[in-house]
Amino acid sequence: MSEVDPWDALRAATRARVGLGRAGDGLSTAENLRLAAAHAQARDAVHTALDADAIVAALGERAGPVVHSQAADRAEYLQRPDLGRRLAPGHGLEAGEDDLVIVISDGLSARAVQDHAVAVVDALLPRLEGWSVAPVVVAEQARVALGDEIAVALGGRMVLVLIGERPGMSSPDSLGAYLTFEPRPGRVDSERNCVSNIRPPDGLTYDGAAEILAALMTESFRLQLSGIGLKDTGAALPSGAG
Amino acid sequence: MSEVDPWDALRAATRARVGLGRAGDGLSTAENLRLAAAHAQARDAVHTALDADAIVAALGERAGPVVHSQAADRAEYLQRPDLGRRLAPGHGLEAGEDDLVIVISDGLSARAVQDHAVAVVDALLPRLEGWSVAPVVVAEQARVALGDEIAVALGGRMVLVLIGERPGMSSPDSLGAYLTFEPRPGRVDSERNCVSNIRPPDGLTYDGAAEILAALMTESFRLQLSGIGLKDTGAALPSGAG
Amino acid sequence: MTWTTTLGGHSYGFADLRELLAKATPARSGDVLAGVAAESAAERVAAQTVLADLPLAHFLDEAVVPYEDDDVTRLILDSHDAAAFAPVRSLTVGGFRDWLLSWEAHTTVLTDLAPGLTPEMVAAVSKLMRVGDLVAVGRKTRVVTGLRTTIGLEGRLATRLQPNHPTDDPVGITASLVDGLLHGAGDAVVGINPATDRPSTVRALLDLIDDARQRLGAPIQSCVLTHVTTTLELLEQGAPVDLVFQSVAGTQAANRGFGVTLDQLREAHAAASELHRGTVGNNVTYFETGQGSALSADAHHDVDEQTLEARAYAVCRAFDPLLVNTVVGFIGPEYLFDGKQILRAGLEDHLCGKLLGVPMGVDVCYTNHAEADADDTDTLLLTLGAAGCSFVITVPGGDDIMLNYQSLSFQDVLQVRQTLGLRPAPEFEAWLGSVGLLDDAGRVPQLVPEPIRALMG
Amino acid sequence: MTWTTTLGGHSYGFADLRELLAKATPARSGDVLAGVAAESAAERVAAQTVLADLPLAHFLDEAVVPYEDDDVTRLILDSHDAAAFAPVRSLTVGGFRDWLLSWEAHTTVLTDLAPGLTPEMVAAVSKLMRVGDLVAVGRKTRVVTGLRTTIGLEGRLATRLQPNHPTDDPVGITASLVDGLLHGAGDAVVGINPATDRPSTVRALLDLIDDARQRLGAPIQSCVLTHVTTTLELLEQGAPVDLVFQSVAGTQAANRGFGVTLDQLREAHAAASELHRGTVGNNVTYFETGQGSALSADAHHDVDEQTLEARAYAVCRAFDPLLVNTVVGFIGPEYLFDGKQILRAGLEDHLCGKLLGVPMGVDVCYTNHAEADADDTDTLLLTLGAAGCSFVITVPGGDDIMLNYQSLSFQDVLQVRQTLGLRPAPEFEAWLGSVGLLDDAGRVPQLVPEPIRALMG
Ligand code: B12
Ligand code: B12
Repeated sequence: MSEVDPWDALRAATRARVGLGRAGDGLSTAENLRLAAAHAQARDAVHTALDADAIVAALGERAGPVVHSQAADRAEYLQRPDLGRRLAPGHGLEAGEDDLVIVISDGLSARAVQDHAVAVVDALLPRLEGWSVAPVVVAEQARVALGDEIAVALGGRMVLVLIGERPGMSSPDSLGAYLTFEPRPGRVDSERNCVSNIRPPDGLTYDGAAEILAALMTESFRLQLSGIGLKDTGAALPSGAG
Repeated sequence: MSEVDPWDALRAATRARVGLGRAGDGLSTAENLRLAAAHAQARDAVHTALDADAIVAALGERAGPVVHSQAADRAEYLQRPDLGRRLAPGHGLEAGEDDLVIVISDGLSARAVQDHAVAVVDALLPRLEGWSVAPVVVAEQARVALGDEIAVALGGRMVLVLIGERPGMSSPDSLGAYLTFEPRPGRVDSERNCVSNIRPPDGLTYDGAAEILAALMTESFRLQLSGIGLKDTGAALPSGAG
Repeated sequence: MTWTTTLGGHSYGFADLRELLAKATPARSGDVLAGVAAESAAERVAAQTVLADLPLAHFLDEAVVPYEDDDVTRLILDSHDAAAFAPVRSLTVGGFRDWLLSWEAHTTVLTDLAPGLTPEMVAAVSKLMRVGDLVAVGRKTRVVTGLRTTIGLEGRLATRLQPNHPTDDPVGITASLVDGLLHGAGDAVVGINPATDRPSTVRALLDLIDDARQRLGAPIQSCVLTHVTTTLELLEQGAPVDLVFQSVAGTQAANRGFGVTLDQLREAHAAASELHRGTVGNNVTYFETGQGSALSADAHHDVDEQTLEARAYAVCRAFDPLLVNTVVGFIGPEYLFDGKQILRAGLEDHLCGKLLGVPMGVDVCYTNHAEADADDTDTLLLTLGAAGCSFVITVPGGDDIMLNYQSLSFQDVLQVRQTLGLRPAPEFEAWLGSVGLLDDAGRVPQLVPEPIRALMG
Repeated sequence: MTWTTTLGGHSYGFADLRELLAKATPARSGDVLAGVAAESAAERVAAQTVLADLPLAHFLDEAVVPYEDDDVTRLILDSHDAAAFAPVRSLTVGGFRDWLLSWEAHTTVLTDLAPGLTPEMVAAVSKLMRVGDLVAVGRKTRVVTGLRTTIGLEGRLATRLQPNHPTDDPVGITASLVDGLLHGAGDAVVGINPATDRPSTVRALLDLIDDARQRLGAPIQSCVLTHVTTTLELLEQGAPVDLVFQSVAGTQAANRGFGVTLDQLREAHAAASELHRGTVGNNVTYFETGQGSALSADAHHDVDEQTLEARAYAVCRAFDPLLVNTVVGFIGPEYLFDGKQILRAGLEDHLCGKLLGVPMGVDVCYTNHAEADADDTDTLLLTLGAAGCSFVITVPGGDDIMLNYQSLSFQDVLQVRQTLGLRPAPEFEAWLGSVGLLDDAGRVPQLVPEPIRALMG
């Protein structure tokens, strides 16, 4: 270790911006330019539209309908989270009797959804043997809570929302998974569980996420609740095991 | 004097906000609220539209056509001063051979124009005996330099633009008068003269303004120029003689 | 109670205190979203004018959220200290602003006053203040707390070091921790947001920082910002918990959305206090708040977001916190649209917290969906520094790779400390000096002292 | 010369220095109006990245306005001091920023460097700086000048007292003058904008202030901000002219629009210098500038407004000014749209002027057609105070009843002086103390000393 530049060692250990160049007390010009470029890109990520057809195609026979929230476009979505939580009329969803409804939502990063959502579904479904799962819904201009209304329309006992987290400068493609038992409009966030930062190789892996989700979901059905009463009881992971 | 509160004496001497209440080092709440209210009103003054018909009616037989700059509305006017300097097509102005063209322009305060412009014309014309004066043009969404193009279209040898100055918090109705000898597009501001702050009772009176303007205009024709080469040679006025 | 006034020929009416406060608030996207904002600048000034004439004592008679329905209202009114309130009880809100700015309202006077003030009073007076006032009064209002370092002293600006990682990787977190220490950060707290909600992981992170602290002999406190229910569980297991963390908001319903009750907070506060892990004090809680969180949970009772935010501080102060910070630009543009709204909200939050006796810091930050950039954080940091803010949050390069937003970099704080002549918390400053990380001019040189290097081993 | 770079997969090209500088500038309405602004944030970063790699020495080879066509370009290049430039000649623009922020670039180093810098160099480096950098470097760059007071010392913030009146009424002007003095304002200059262009009136105003100065025994300088041609006329008549004033801009064509040539300025400077009216120095000129004025006169040669503004400082520094200020929010939203653009422009202008060796002040202000309010001026004042700005402009209540815009009130400056620990110019401070207008804590009490009361008689 002592031969290595200690700053290089820091840089190798994380994608966080450690060991940056300084100018006096501040950041060097080079670092500031890198930050400015990353900011421009992250802002673009917010405004990129979801390619719902591509998701549907990748889902294949598991695909259900594409629905929209009441937020007409990106500008309205950003300013009116209330509309992003309500289902636009004419959605054509029909009630069934499934254990689980999965909703893939653009959220604040369509790119995250495009890159990771179907892979999470792929990793998760084999772990849910014996579960009846409704066809996967794709939702545009959606917030987490839109899943509640979708699940009610579909008659599902649990909803899992895979959604694009707001994009960061180094993480414009981070996926979140939100789980709600007995979903219905009016559920509060403390009644949900969250598995976040799904974004291999830097974030959680698909298998890692699926493992935690499957365990939480099974336990949720046993306890008949989700949220703060439901804890992820897995062991602490060693370093490198995303 | 020594019996009077010295702060009251200050307040009586000017409409400037002297002798304000303090709170510690800053302004008192009451003063800040008065300033905030004045700010809201001054902003409204910027956006108030000119009632061109009323001006035309007040001008009576002296009235000429109403013209527009190329700025379509107030928002464009504020952001595109270049368009405020250009005449919209279809203005219908016809060339004559007058000594003087007078343009009444909304500028940044329609209220100033509405309150004071015709009165200045009334005070000025009797002082210009023997001058041939074109019918008075009313211009909307106009900057000072629009007068040059209007004068060329009318074939005038001098243009006087009466225009609403940007509104202040205590002076939302201040009129400016800009004089240009041999106007034509491309004239720069140093080739014009200005008489500003026409706004009785607090600013210059109509007669005061007309007196200065008539003297400048006469001298302008003698020297065959306007601008920095032309000075207002009147005597300094005593206090109170606006 | 209804108030009316005329301004510029128009007449304006306000049905109750809730409406009056909302209409008097400087323009803010969240209040527009909630449908409670003034409809014009003139209506806003009219509301401010009415508010300025309202007696402060009125706030003890009219609650913005009903007493029966809301435990935060009950906490506020039941714990109000009438004796402390006495010096200002005869003032109007406008008169209170004048008094706060006056030379007689100096630091100790303001400290004594705090228990006599309610959140709605301080929210109201802040609505009548300009940015310069928020800074001037903020500056002379001090709240001093301590655990292993002392927070809130004059001339000091502390930092939370936030070494987050998307998989809670111990090596990755250590790298960010080391980077921060090498830049003189961490004197307020080393505070990790855990990506997962797994108690075993939270425990491992607590052990990690506690171990580093002991190896370095550094006066720092740690916190893993998991849900309070998880922290309670870990406290029972004997984990090294320096600070109990929780996000809180200004109404009972919003706190329910966060899954937290006042009783739980009481329990956690008591449990952590008993550990007596501090050296210079025993303030053992840490809270985060932020304008918009109640509205986001549809738990805002038509009260404006800044008043609700001040009410959250009433929750905090009940538990003798070491640290409280507003996450001012964190949530998004639907609550604070751009740099201007974020700046004003940050300064309001800082002042309101301090006036209520809360040790106030600010997460000077913005998200990528907001209309803001690094110039805006620089400006807010400079004005907060001038306002005597207790602490700010710092992450490597200002880029949080797990929470996905931009806060301050360690270097931003080094720069503002030099610009404004501010220093780290005294105990931490001494430690920095002892390992060579502070030169005679109070600057942090670029070197890696052996004990810190060893942490990476 | 053409530069290209790629960013995020896109390729960006810049045809010449003029285009590169314009595209690298932070967003600004005036540059959009001129059609020279970057079309996206990404293009802006690309331009900044190219600019960062450009050698500083290149600025001596490529002019943004042709040498043959423009006497400002000739002034800049002909007066460039190669020896002073030597310490930084091998740096790129990005390296220059790093060096400016470095600990070695302290005040005296920067003072010595000034004659070696061109406006385009300082404009370029400022485009790579964030607000925090503009403040940090501004703070250590000092330009000290003097006439009857000393301007620009560390820890001081002076004020121009601007007692304007819509009819130049002597009693009205005296009232505002007295009000300012009673609030400790006027140490930079008592400067009246005359409503009329009548030389006799200007003369009367000069006499009025000079008379007040002598009766009070106060160390102040006066200025009536009429056109330089009028001042020249009055100088010939033997009027008591302390300071020659003129508005100037960054191109010959724009100065022509203002009706002024470098020769006229030389003549006026020489004439006023010979009067030797000063006590602590003989700096006898005062200039105002402001981003957008060249564009407004259609004299901008497709150069961005901030670079042109820096070029105006090259005009100023040729005449050893006592004072220079940018009127940063004065002209209107077509050049600086809102509070954010005004703030950044104010800090850029301050820094660029100082780096060039110009004694820089700022008219912290906004018009009623801009998207700005008193919170924005407070914020700019606080950041400028932190940046060590030499002076700001003050008018009664911040409301100029003749120029129709909002600047700072006297009280705003009292407040910021207390907040940031800043004091008036030393000679003026001593005078304030001698008449009882400064208490032991450096605060201005509310009283009317007899000599000042007599002025109103
Ligand atoms: C924004 C945010 C918040 C905001 C939410 C308000 C808002 N209107 O957005 C605030 C600041 C209030 C907040 C609070 C908390 N948060 Co939070 N938050 C986030 C963040 C940064 C972004 C979320 C996002 O982009 N959502 C996508 C958008 C498109 O969907 P949305 O519908 O607009 O957002 C909703 C959800 O994000 C939800 N939400 C936010 N946080 C949490 C946490 C949990 C456990 C749940 C179930 C829901 C939830 O609130 C939003 C409004 O309903 C994530 C980090 C990340 N990388 O995602 C952490 C994150 C989700 N939050 C987290 C935590 C722990 C909390 C708290 C429990 C902290 C505490 N100890 O109190 C609280 C309480 C949450 C609750 N139960 O309500 C953790 C969850 C860890 C986990 N795996 O369970 C995350 C991953 C960050 C972290 N590692 O600390 N949070
Ligand atoms: C804004 C302004 C400026 C801006 C103009 C740039 C711009 N794009 O607006 C700047 C800061 C550059 C400026 C400079 C000067 N100004 Co000036 N300015 C004003 C102000 C505050 C508002 C004008 C307004 O509202 N116009 C109305 C709008 C709707 O029309 P506009 O077409 O957009 O504006 C044009 C005119 O205002 C013109 N303009 C601006 N100032 C002057 C001065 C003169 C003498 C002339 C002929 C034209 C002129 O420039 C604008 C663009 O073409 C007035 C004060 C007032 N109360 O009006 C003083 C005012 C008109 N200016 C004045 C002076 C003296 C000057 C200077 C000569 C100062 C100097 N010593 O150098 C210079 C040079 C002017 C020139 N020859 O170009 C005086 C005129 C006094 C007089 N009776 O002659 C005034 C009245 C203020 C004062 N009392 O000091 N000014």
